[in-house]
Amino acid sequence: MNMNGYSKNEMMISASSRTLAGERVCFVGVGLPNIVCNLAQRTVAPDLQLVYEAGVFGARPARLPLSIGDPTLVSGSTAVTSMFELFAFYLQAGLIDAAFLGGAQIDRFGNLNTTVIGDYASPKVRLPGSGGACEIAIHARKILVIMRQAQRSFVEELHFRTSPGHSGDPEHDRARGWSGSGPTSVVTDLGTYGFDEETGEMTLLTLHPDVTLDQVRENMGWEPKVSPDLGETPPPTAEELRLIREELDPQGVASS
Amino acid sequence: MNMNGYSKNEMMISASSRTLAGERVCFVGVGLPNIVCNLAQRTVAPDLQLVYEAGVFGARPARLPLSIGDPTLVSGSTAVTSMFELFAFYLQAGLIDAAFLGGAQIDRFGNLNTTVIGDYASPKVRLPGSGGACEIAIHARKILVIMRQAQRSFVEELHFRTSPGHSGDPEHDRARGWSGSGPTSVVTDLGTYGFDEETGEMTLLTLHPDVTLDQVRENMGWEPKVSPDLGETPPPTAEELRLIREELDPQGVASS
Amino acid sequence: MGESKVAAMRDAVAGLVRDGDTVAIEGFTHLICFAAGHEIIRQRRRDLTLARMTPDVIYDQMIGAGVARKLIFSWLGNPGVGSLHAVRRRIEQADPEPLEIEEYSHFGMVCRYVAGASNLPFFPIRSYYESDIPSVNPNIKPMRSPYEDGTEVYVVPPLRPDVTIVHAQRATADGDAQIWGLLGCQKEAAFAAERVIVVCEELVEESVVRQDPNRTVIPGIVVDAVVEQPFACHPSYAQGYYDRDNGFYLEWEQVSKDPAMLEAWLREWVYDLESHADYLEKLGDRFEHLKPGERWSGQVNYGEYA
Amino acid sequence: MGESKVAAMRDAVAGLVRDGDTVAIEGFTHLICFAAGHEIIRQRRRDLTLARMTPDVIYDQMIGAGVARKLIFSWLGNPGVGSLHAVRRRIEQADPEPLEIEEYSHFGMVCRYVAGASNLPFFPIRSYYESDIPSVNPNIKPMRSPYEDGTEVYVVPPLRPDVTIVHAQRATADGDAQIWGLLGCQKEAAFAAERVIVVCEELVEESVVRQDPNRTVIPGIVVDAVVEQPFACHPSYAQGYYDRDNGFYLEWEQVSKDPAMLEAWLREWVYDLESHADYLEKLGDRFEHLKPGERWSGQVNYGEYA
Repeated sequence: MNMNGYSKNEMMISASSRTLAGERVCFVGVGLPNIVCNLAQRTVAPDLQLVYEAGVFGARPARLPLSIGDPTLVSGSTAVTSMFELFAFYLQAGLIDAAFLGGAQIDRFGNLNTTVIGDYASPKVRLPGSGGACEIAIHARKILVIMRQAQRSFVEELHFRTSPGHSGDPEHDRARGWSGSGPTSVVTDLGTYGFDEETGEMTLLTLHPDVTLDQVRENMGWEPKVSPDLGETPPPTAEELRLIREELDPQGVASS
Repeated sequence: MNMNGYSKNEMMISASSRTLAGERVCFVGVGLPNIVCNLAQRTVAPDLQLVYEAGVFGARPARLPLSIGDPTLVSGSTAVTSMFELFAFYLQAGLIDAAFLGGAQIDRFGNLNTTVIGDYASPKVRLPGSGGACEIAIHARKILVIMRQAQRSFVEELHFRTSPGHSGDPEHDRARGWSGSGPTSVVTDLGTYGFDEETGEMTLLTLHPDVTLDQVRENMGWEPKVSPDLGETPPPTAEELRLIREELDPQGVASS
Repeated sequence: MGESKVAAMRDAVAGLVRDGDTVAIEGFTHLICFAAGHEIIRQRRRDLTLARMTPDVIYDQMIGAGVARKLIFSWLGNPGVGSLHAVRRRIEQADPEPLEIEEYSHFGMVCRYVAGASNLPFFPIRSYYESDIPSVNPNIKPMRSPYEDGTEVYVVPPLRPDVTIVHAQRATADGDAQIWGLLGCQKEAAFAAERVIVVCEELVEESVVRQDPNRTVIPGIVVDAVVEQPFACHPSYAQGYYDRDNGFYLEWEQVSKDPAMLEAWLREWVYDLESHADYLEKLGDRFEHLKPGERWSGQVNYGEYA
Repeated sequence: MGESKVAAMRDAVAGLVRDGDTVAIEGFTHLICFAAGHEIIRQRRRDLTLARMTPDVIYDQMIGAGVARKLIFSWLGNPGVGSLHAVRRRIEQADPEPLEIEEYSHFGMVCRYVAGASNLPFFPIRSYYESDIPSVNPNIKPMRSPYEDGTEVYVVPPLRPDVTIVHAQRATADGDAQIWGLLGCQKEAAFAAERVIVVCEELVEESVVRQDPNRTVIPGIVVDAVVEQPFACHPSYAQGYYDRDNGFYLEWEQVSKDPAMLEAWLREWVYDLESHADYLEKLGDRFEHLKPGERWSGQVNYGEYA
């Protein structure tokens, strides 16, 4: 909780939820993304359908699920499908408009590492691995990233590329023929980023209230590209905070 | 109905049902095979599970189905599955012990034609085509054939090979690595045939009562191989006839 | 979710089925939407490529009526009865005109839909070995496994209909469809299509579908129009709603054999009628003996997790 | 059909799970059969290759107990909580011994099971492009479509476990199993396996399954043993029967971090107990607050067709 009366997570949740404005079908992860999607459904994206990789379509969670396969996601959902069908007929077929990804490391082109810190054969830290991230990054039309920012996580050079982002060569990216267009937004605890049309490079669009450009630089492994019209991220509205605190995360599991 | 008090079809049904002795999982076709399988289930193969390519496993038809997708096959069955799963997980995976096939033409090695009479591009008669026959012939462990015998159907040279039988070269057949071992029995209105271990050639094993070897020759496009110990097909038992007439085909749809 | 997609059959077909389209009216014996086929005939669509595992009587009627230039299939017949004579006349005698055909085995057709639904460029199957089928269909290609075993398989290309029409026992206004009984390849054909029309026996509230999400076969996001049309499958059937009209299939043999009789049938039962409602009225009490007894599924508890 | 396959967990594991086997205990968050994993630990199986999309806490326990030499997976963690520390110790520090790993993405693992279940030598997917995953797993190979488009895909090899253990809400004595709620890849993993153990909350009469054949996920013909073991999934869950014990997953973080605590936990909750019945008795009233409210599916009519 900062002096403005909302937490870093609440700022991230609010800012991320707005990136879903008008979206139709969203692949939901657990933790923050789950709150973000449920918030967007109640605010900027009333038609948003929540899809969980566990095989649930049109979920209506009655409580905040701890896991991506919580039973509350199933009861009252529109459809439950095998994971083969979810990945083949929904994701690979290009039916997913937006999906959230995060990771231990991200580079300036939105490539993500969720596999290892250090050497693959003898890692310093063994991370979870891909899960569905690799195919999500390729097929979901928009990839939305939520990550806290730090030198060790926003890096010049990934230790392992689990999920592809932009290549740095827009020509190449267009020629890929993937249904996904790669990362379109990154929301951190310091600001929000888009990706440059020309270079595919992460570009700082807004700073959260009371955050300075120096703080951003201190928490990044490269010199950030900054939008010429850098703005301030609109803070969470009272209504957003009410929804988060009273309906979506009453125990403050993820919002503290 | 012949002088012995049973029809040609009843003789074929009875003889075929005995080829299912001890079998466990059988792919059922409509018409005669359907009666044959249901008869075997009540006589020589009490554990026989009826599988229909329409996607039904463990069917318990309450009436004689006209079509392979009759609703009576579904109500009370053990499992209904998509056709993809039926063909992939059951048939291609090698779970089917026995299956019935027939056709407009069969050759001495049990290759079957259900596609065209005449030239493919401008056929004299356009037949139904493969349906599931091609993959059934390759994957079902035993292929059982029921066909009426005639010069035009038991031919030296198929007009089109829809479903593979034996190649004529047992070496080659063993090297195929298919889960199916090809045709193992042919039951006609004149007799029953097996296939020679060495040559894979159709071999006359028994003549039905009152049928002569000449009749068989007159109704075949090649000089039939005859088993040294050629016998007579045991006629349908009174119980088999009762089951066929009273329970399995009361309207005599297929048994006349 | 969003605006309702509920439409009358006439409007759904007029809006979504176009001359030259590849159209799949799927359903394996079960849930074959004859009403949609009749509407396509009535609206005199032309040059369609019709895809179906088992063309069945509905495609004999449509092809006899001249809506198609090509047929993609795996088994061509009147199940349990005999031939589709209108189709045979066009293949055997180009009467009244030729019909292009592209044929597979059942598994090949199913996998074409699976590939289409999955956005896969090809799908491997263990079939067609030592069969003449690949020799008459160059789309069926051999391929070797890249692994040690080097097993040879055949591959089939994806099938992506412009329009797939499936029938379901029930659906919501958004197109979430639930089916029980034979599933055929309805789901795969729907996901594979550019446009989807779901026809249902009953239009139900979202709450009915959400009560039993495991029974949902097709989700509304792939559906463009939802048509509520009871008995739309006659003479095919809808499990639990009405039986297959086997008598009709048996009678069709005669009608189909004679071009004049077929033409007369089409006039009497399709062209001269406004809609499927008229067709049902004309059928009269035929459905009375097609009504099955009751045999309920029982229910399961999903649990309330709040 | 045939002789009953009903067995006690101890006998099913003793008879069907052998040292050196590749074992898959599947279930995506839902229906993870912890009781089977505990019995494998209790019987001190060794040198197993464990396969699972999401190893979860059950494999952290099994690997911590030393039953495995290799792990095949796609996501390695304690869902929503953190790490599987016993697994990490073996991968990061070979403590107490190395653990061989073979990793895929979720879709890759699912398709390995589909290929295994379908007797396919390989399965194509559109994934792994520009990812480092194939560089550390040579089983993932690039392949080109043989059609005009020439699209590049990656292929994965079939996965055929020696034993797959799946949990279902209900099953018959022959092993016909019905599942609702998340399906994961239970069906594919079962069809892919050489031997299958179905554990269920309730052993039911064949008539219950035959009432609703569309709900059957696994047919008895692929099943070798059926174990009736209520609450066998704790701390995982069974839709409609009991909730996930999230508290346990949260507490595991601490246990798993400390080898001594892990060893003590295994002694207290596995080695020193005879069976899952003892485990449940020891858990005491923990299930009371895990019981969900009722939320029924409603039922459909299959129809009587005689």
